[in-house]
Amino acid sequence: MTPDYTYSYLSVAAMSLLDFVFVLGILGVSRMIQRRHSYPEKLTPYECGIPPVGDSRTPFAVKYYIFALLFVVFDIEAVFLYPWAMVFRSLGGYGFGEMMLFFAVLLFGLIYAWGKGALEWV
Amino acid sequence: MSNIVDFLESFLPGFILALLVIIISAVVFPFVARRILGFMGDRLGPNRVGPQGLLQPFADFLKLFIKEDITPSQSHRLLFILAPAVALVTPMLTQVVIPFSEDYTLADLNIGLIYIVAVGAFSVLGMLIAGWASNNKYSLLGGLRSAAQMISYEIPLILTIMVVALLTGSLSLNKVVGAQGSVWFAAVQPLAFIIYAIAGVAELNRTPFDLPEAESELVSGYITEYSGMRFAFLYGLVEWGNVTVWAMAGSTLFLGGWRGPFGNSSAWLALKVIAMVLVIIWFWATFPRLQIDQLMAFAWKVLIPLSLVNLAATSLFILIWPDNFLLPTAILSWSLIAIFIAFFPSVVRKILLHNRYKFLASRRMTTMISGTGKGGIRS
Amino acid sequence: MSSTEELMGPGHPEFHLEEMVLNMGPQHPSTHGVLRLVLHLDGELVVSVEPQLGYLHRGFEKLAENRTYLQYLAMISRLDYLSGFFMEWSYVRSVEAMMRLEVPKRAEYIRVIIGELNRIISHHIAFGDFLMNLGASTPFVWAFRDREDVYDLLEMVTGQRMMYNYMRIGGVRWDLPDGFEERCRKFLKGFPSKVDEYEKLVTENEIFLSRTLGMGIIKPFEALDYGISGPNARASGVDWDLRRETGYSVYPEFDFKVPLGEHGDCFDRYKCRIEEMRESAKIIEQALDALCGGPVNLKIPPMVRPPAGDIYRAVETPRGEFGVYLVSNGGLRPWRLKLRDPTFSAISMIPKLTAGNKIADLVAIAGSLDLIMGGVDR
Amino acid sequence: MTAEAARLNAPEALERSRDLLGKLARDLTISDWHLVIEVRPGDLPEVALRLRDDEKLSCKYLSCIIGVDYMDWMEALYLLRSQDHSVPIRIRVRLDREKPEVPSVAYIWSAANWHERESYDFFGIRFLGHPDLRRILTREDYDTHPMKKDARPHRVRRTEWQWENLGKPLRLPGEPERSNRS
Amino acid sequence: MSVLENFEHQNILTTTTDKLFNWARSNSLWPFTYGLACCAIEMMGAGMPRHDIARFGMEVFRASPRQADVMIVSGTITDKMAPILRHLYHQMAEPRWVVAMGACACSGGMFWDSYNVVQGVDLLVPADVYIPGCPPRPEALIYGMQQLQEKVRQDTQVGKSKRLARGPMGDHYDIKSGNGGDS
Repeated sequence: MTPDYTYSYLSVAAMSLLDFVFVLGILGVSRMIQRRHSYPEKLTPYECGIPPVGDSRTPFAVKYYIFALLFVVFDIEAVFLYPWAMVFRSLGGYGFGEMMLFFAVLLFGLIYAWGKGALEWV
Repeated sequence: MSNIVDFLESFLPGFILALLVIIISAVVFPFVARRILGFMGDRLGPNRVGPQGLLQPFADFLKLFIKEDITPSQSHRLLFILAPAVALVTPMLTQVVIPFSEDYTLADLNIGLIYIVAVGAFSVLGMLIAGWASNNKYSLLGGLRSAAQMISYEIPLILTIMVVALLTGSLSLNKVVGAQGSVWFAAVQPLAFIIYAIAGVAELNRTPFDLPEAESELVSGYITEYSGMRFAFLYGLVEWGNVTVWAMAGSTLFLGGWRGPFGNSSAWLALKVIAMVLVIIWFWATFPRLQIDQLMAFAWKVLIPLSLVNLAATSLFILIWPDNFLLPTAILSWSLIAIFIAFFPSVVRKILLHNRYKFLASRRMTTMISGTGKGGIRS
Repeated sequence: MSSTEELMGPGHPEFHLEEMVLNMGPQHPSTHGVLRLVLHLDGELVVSVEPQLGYLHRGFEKLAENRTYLQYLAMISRLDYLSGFFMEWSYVRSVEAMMRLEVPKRAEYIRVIIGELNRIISHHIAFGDFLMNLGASTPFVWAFRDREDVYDLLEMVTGQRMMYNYMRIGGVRWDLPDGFEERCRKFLKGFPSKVDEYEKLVTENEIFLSRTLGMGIIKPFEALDYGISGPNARASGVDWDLRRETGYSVYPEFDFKVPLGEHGDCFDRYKCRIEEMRESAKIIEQALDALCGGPVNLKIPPMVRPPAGDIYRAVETPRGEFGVYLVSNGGLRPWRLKLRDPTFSAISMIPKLTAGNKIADLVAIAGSLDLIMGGVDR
Repeated sequence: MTAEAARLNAPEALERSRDLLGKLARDLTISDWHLVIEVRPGDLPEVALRLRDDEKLSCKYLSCIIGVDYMDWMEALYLLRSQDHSVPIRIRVRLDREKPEVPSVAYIWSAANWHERESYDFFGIRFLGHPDLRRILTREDYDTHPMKKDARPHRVRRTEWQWENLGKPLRLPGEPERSNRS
Repeated sequence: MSVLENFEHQNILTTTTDKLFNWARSNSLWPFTYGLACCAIEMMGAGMPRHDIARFGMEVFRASPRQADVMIVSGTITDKMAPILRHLYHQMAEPRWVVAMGACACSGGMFWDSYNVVQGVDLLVPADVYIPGCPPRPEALIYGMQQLQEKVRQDTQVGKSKRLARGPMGDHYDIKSGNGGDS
């Protein structure tokens, strides 16, 4: 592993770290010079001026999660596709055919989900 | 020891550059947007604070800086405060792999394309955290909406970026720019570019896909409870930083990055970024908002199959003509666009409208002529 | 019971999802003032809606009992503040009918001109707010830009931008000022092109169509059942326009069309209003042509005492039938004044229209009904 | 929609409704181009149904319900209109002032639902059989019906609102009764 | 509580920051989307082409009280609305201002004798600027907002914390001496 390579990833890590430091630092400085005055009413959750009924963190509708499940399938597909995209020229027709088969399976999955109504937002 | 010094020497300027890009975009673009929105609505927009209102964004930022930031009592304090930082990771880190000019990239990762996609997912995390931690129903709805929307549009985005990888034969963004020496990929693969633009606008939550913060429905969506500097981070730096980074990645992938008709420099990149951001602002002024089911249907039923077909066909073409694939691919992509436009009214509308499609055909207004003096009976 | 539960089978303990109770309003960008909607949500889906009114209840009807007839005139245009002139018109019509006054012809023409101008600016707001609710910002701005031109005309005549207080029992306050006619004609000349501009921006927009077509359908019998009138009912194909049916004022002299919709969806309601704006411009033009000389009001003492009795008079406001039911005991003040507002009925339709739709559709439907809470809460 | 010939004028409508209602109508008059039908409270639903379902009169549209307090008695007034003919019809129901009660017509016209709630709110008229008779415009904890002639609508004591008291707990509509009323 | 508010006398730090902060605050007054009645239409009109309050950077109407600076009370406040208005005022972040727009918000206006109308917003929350008129023209609103800018520019942080402890006689940030306090 070349030092360049390490540096590249090190800078990514350092950047995310510094990003947190930057945000929290700015917020901290802001907190020091801002005019603060908090009391229970101010801290109540906003809901158009009416006290909220019930907890907002209730068990939530399943529809959002169906899309999340489908997303996982396609995301894994993408993970497979990227390496393939790099080398498929050397793989030739055989590799292409295999990947198309994989595509077809996925597409079939999408069509199945579509037909089942999983893509409808009820 | 010298290693560390070397590292800092190369890293710190990059960090500051990345930060500056975000800050400048957060300062300039909202102001430009306000002026342009004003212009499109026959108004002037902010023009009183400083010459031509140029100091307006600074006043806004300073005000937000010294404004109280409220942490609602029932919110999850840690996550509530961390959400802006998590969301800011995306625009910061994406810039690491973008070639700013011919010889400057912060860290030329050889997997740049995957990296962009991977880091891009952080923004949804930030919004979801912000929405959930606020303990506000509007925020939660906004956060969930953004999660559903962004993961759905992530897939066409990945698939189109893969087309670029196919064309280049590499995942490094420097090589991508290098491959666009003769012709931009936007001309070779216009369909991919359009899908990238649409999916990108959806990822950025801008109009017409601005459901997570739809003001007329969810007040301010996931940022409803945020105030002061935290709000400035989420609303200004993160959102506009994301827009800028999206435009940067887009111009690198499809518009030749720092390449220009004459002279290659980062000024061209900046120009392309500004052009793409202006398009976003233009959308903002023009479009109404989509509905969530239509949004989802558009991603899953239109964009994903389309990009899959595009990807498969492109790879096939590259396989057939391994040395000279640009022209056939271009022909393919342009004809796919033509087919798409030709079938748009019948197929896509049907997909989006479902059972409401039948209303489309008969949307003419019938008018009845009033009989003069027909009435006469007093009410 | 939520629809998810229905999907999974009733009473299944594992799939029991709580409905989220969400308040929309009274402070909310899309509820047009102070309407409060209590939503029961299942995810994005609206399971049921309960509108709660009264956040702008100012006691108009009670206050009428403490005001003389002329004093109350100043107040009533605040009722439905976007069509204040129609409120005044309806009120003075009932008082005039009670006193059996014959209003001078010129005054009637002036009333029609100002009224139709007021209808145009009211529809401007309806158009702009509806598009704002759908998420488009520019149409709203354009609507306001063009309102200002009408405001100029109205201000020239009445001296006020919104609350005209221009009607008098037995006529109007004063005559049209010099130069009004030319300015009005100039405005009317440019007006159709502006409406075309709105349509160009909005009507053929793919997203707009997909949001509005077939959304929030009011069937004709439902419209009648719920007492909906005005453009909301006409978009459903209920051919009822008080201007034509009861022929009050000088409306029978004019030739105008009553736009009707077919399906009664959001799109038809939008289109109906756009067409009505055009028709209003035509009416104004005809009224300007027909404008005759003569006095503009009867000399009525400030303290009028209508004879004892009761009377109901309605006018066609931009939102439908606005009626005034007046009971007089022969005294200085009304004994009872009931104001029948069209939006009150339109809001009562919201739960039926929106149940089973999504939050975004609720906002679109509420916008297309053109709700103004001033009239509802009174 | 309908031909000119189908339109009735007020006297024709009067004849028609006389045939239709018979003894249910206590009084039938024409006042101010309106056909006024006076009925007893108990007969109201029957009258309403007949007027609505009659082919000729077909009063499918309830314009509004008006309560009037005449000091000695109360009155509920139903303004009806038909789409096919132009004669407006008023149903007049005289109520006992001490105990104003009348059967609800919310099942006959959906529009009546909210109008009845409003009349209940303003006058305290009880609409028997109404699905959800609650206050609609005034506060839910309001203790009087403000439009009654002898009502003394109280006002919230202003000091209660004053901003020196901002720190005090919030009271919102629907919460328990206030104690310091003026 | 701000570091700067602990100073009891003016010094070069406080005067400079006062100037800077007041400049920022006064030039970036974001109103709260809270239309009550008739005046709301004129409030919208002020943001639109002819009058264009955007020139002063005030067109950023925020729908959430957390992000707004100034609450323009545009219209009649009823008894039913009063607690909600107060609640929303509470939820705004410091520093916050209230503009009473129109006769109703100033004093109850022509509904002063109604049984359901609050006679002026200052019974509920402290108002900074009163704009008379029924409804005030957009020009009047802009003038009122400029007056508010004037007021904001005269604000100082010096001794804020002391005054906060002193109780209800100070300015309106100090109301909650009892159970509130610093966080």
